[in-house]
Amino acid sequence: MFDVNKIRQDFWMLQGKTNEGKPLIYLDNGATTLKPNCVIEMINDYYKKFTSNIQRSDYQLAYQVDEAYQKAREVVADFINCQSREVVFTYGATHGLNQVAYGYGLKNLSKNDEILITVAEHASNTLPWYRLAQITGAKVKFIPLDDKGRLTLENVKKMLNEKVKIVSIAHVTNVLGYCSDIKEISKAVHEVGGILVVDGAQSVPHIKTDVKDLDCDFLVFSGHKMCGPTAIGVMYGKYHLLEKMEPLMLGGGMNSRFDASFNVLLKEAPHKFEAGTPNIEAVLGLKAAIQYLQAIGMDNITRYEVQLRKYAISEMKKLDNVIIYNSDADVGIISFNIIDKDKILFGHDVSTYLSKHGLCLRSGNHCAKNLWQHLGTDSTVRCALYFYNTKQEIDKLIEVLKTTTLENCIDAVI
Amino acid sequence: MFDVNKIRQDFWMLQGKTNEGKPLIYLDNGATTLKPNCVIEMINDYYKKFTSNIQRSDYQLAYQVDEAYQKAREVVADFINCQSREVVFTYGATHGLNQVAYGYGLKNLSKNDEILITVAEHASNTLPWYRLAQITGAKVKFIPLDDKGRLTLENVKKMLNEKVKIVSIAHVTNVLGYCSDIKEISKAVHEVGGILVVDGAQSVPHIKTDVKDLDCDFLVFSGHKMCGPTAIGVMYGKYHLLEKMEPLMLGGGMNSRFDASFNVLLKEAPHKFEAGTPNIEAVLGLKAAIQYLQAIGMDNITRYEVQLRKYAISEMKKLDNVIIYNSDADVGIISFNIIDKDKILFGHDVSTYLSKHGLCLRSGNHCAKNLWQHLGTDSTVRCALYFYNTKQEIDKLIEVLKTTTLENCIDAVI
Amino acid sequence: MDSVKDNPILKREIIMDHYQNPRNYNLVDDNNYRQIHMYLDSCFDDIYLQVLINHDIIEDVRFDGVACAIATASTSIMTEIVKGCSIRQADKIIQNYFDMLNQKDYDEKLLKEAIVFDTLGRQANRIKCATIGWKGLKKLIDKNKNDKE
Amino acid sequence: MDSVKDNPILKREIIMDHYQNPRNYNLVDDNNYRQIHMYLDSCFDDIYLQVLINHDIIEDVRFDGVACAIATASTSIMTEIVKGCSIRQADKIIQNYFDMLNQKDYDEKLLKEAIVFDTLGRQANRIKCATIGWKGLKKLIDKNKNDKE
Ligand SMILES: Cc1ncc(COP(=O)(O)O)c(C=O)c1O
Ligand SMILES: Cc1ncc(COP(=O)(O)O)c(C=O)c1O
Repeated sequence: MFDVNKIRQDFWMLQGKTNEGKPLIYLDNGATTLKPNCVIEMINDYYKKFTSNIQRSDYQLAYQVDEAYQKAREVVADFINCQSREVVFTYGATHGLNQVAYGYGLKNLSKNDEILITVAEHASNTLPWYRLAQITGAKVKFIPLDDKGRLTLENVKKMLNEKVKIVSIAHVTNVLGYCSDIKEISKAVHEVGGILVVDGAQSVPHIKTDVKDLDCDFLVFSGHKMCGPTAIGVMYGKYHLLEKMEPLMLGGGMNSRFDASFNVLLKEAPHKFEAGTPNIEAVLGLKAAIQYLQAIGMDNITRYEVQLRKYAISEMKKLDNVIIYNSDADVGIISFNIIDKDKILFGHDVSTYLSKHGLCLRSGNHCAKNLWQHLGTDSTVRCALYFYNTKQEIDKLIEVLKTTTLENCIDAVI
Repeated sequence: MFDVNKIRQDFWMLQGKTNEGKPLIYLDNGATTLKPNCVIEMINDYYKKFTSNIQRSDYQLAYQVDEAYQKAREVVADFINCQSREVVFTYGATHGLNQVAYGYGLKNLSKNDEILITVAEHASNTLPWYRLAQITGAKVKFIPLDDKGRLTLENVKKMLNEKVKIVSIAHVTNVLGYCSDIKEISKAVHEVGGILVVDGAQSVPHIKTDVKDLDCDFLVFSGHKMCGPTAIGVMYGKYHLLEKMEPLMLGGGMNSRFDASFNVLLKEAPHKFEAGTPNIEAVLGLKAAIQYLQAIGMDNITRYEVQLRKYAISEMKKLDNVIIYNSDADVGIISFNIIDKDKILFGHDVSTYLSKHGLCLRSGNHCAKNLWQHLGTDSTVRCALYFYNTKQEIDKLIEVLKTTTLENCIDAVI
Repeated sequence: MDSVKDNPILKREIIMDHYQNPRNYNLVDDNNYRQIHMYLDSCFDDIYLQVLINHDIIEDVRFDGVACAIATASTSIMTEIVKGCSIRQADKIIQNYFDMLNQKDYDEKLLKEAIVFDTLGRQANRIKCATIGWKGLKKLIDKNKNDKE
Repeated sequence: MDSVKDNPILKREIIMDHYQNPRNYNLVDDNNYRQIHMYLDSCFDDIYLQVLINHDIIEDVRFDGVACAIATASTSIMTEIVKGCSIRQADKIIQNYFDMLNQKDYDEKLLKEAIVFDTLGRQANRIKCATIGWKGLKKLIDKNKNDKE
């Protein structure tokens, strides 16, 4: 059974008084998440009990780490339902998207081809495509969102044509938290002969993800947003695509041999994409994080978050100084602003005030800088829930939001 | 005073029986190093006391981490004597070299230009240049080594001409441990208008590095080879070069703004090179590692290592089943093979036998696959010392090397 | 201004007033003004600053943009203080303001209403907001000096 | 072979003999042979394997390359065992060998001298060395089957 109080005991950060000497109410889970003790322990184990590099099993210690590293790939594969050789370890979602744009895009796109994204995409799912377009002469086009800011299958279909080579979209967007129908979109994209890249940074941590079922061609995500360490991510790719892709980085560990006559034999995928000493510690940490999430159950996590979000929305709606931009979104992200004297309070001022009460919420444009014309505001305050948040924390948020005035925001600073 | 026994108490890994149930004798420091407790503690602190993402100081926790992250840059700058804005955090030396090749090389090289490296370079300092040459039409040429495998100023000068745009060499090579005269080489390279890239992966951990004094244009190194965490490295670059360079990866955190009309304004260096959530944990860990090394003193570290190496060499020379390939090298790397019945024992067989006695040594080509023609052997066993190794450990190595026969190697396996 | 220093309610009122009715707001379309664009990635503050310098006297300072209460108010207050000052005097005022935020010794009299931020240095994550306009002015003045040399 | 199983000295001698005098060593230049290149990045083992299959009988197996004692000896032993076998039989032997290394049940009689590796499964990091030649043979046999279908 899902028992949030028991779960909270797994998190050191939730025990003390970690923000401004107040008990931490961490609602910035879209940026990064807290780590359960088992992940921290795994990292400690690597550094205290079996530090060593991988890829050479000359001595037992190294072999142990090598095995654990390979095992982690299997755990990831099981988690998203693919083969382990389709799991490429990256340094994060950003790295993964750059790898796809460079490795697949440069080879397969040319002048007049089209890349489709939306204005709700994160910078990391926008800028690599801008550059790819610039280099290849392809065009980036934006699939229009509906008036709530959602991506609909209809709008995707309207934009599809045989020039479309790549469609790259978030499964769940990081500002509005809408979940797109990847399965249907993927069908439509494949019908015109394109490939579908899914940015899973905000979805994989929150909803069960099955790449076979979704039938996407690539999926990227980041460990640190799902209870794992920083600088570890995954790029899933269908194997036949990975086989033909060029690595973004070259170096040790990813080649089988090379000589002074410029003959180079790369390893097979996934290894050819993992140049240099990888983030060993974090690969092991990610494994622990995934096993932790699986033990709780991804479905339980989603169900709990949806419930908690509903509660938060209904409470926030009772306040008349709050504008919510995505009341009906699918997962735990709530984007809002506070009004005082008929004016939207600047997010940074609001966050500072909330912080004084232990509440950690991020404000700003959340790296989705193309979205703002659409929403009619420059920035929002973002409450991003995770499965360790509670109703009591929401109650505290509501209580503090009630008193969020320009006066109080200023008093928080001077 | 340098007291190795006291130092060893700083390392968890050196306390228990960590390899095959034997006290660990870790001599694979060229691959990665053990981590002192202060580094592990710093990582724990980040995960247990102040987990949060950087770049947005909306609440106190995030601000704290942001400050620590910036502070780490200053600590690195102080360590290698540059400005903090010249310190780019990378995921490792490999990432750094790829970033230089992509960001500087693609822009500045064209057909008939020349890139100089040596056959002693690591794969990570070879393959990015092969690709750069392939794309731009420039040529990679090899500066000949002398008969001991050393890079001499004379040989560099012989190869220099006005077509040479990039010279990229290791300060200390990872197989033979020879230290090149970067300061003089840099002068010579600048005279013909080229730039000098220094691979410091094996030097920065072992000898005091002053980029102003060396006057190199770029220097890359990895944290995990100098008591720091995995997946953190540094790319130092002269600021005017960084300013003109293109980032290898694009995404969140490295842009100031962008819009749907494809206008993109990147942040200034070093930030424009740090796309996505960086390895926050490891940046803080690297800071702790550097401060730890500084407290011991880099000069003390070098002195101790040189001494210990001398001792090891003199003891190994007494054995007649050992061939040493680099007796007179400068720092703690000893590359050797064992002879039994007039035949070189295969390195992997030797390593397995040594491992049974707690000794961790790597064998193989150490990612410098171009070097082997030069040495006349396919691979070596590598003993790579660090400041926490002791004479007693060397004595144990010698004792076990004496009994390293084909028979014993086989018995170790069956 | 001593009364302000010990009077948090008065401080807050001054800041609110400058935030809600920023002085010297809106830019002018005049090539004699030097202009600079200042922005903070970490807070989304984004302002444009203009200054008109004649014979080493700051004849006008103007600003515009989107910014938080602290950034807007501190910039607005700055424009009022330095308008009419000589460049040397402005330099001194700016230095004093930074000293105050860095919790060093400073000369209160020079800072006039800017004294409302005397304790802001304790809220380290907002120092950037409170200095964005001031740093912009400093850059414009320095550019002016360099151009004349 | 029971005597071998319990006799580490004999085991070692067999392995040494095959390492120092590998059987069926050196490749032939004959297009009727199928060839495969097998290498381990993690151990630097690097061998070429050739097989001549006629009417489902393995008429010849040869190998060449640079490899550690375990890889060389295990491959050499393999060539002796499977030469003359039918493909079906070879498949069975290979499966038994893998079972032995994976510490599962297996039929000793089929493995002949390869029984010297019966405890190698406990030294997990060397399993790759002890199987490199065997995996190569398996691939060549599978290819042969596929080509015929
Ligand atoms: C000389 C040299 N250069 C580069 C590297 C690559 O370092 P990393 O794997 O940390 O990227 C190494 C590490 O083995 C090295 O020894
Ligand atoms: C939707 C989305 N995509 C991509 C990213 C980039 O992830 P990372 O910074 O871990 O590379 C984020 C993180 O903010 C995100 O929310």
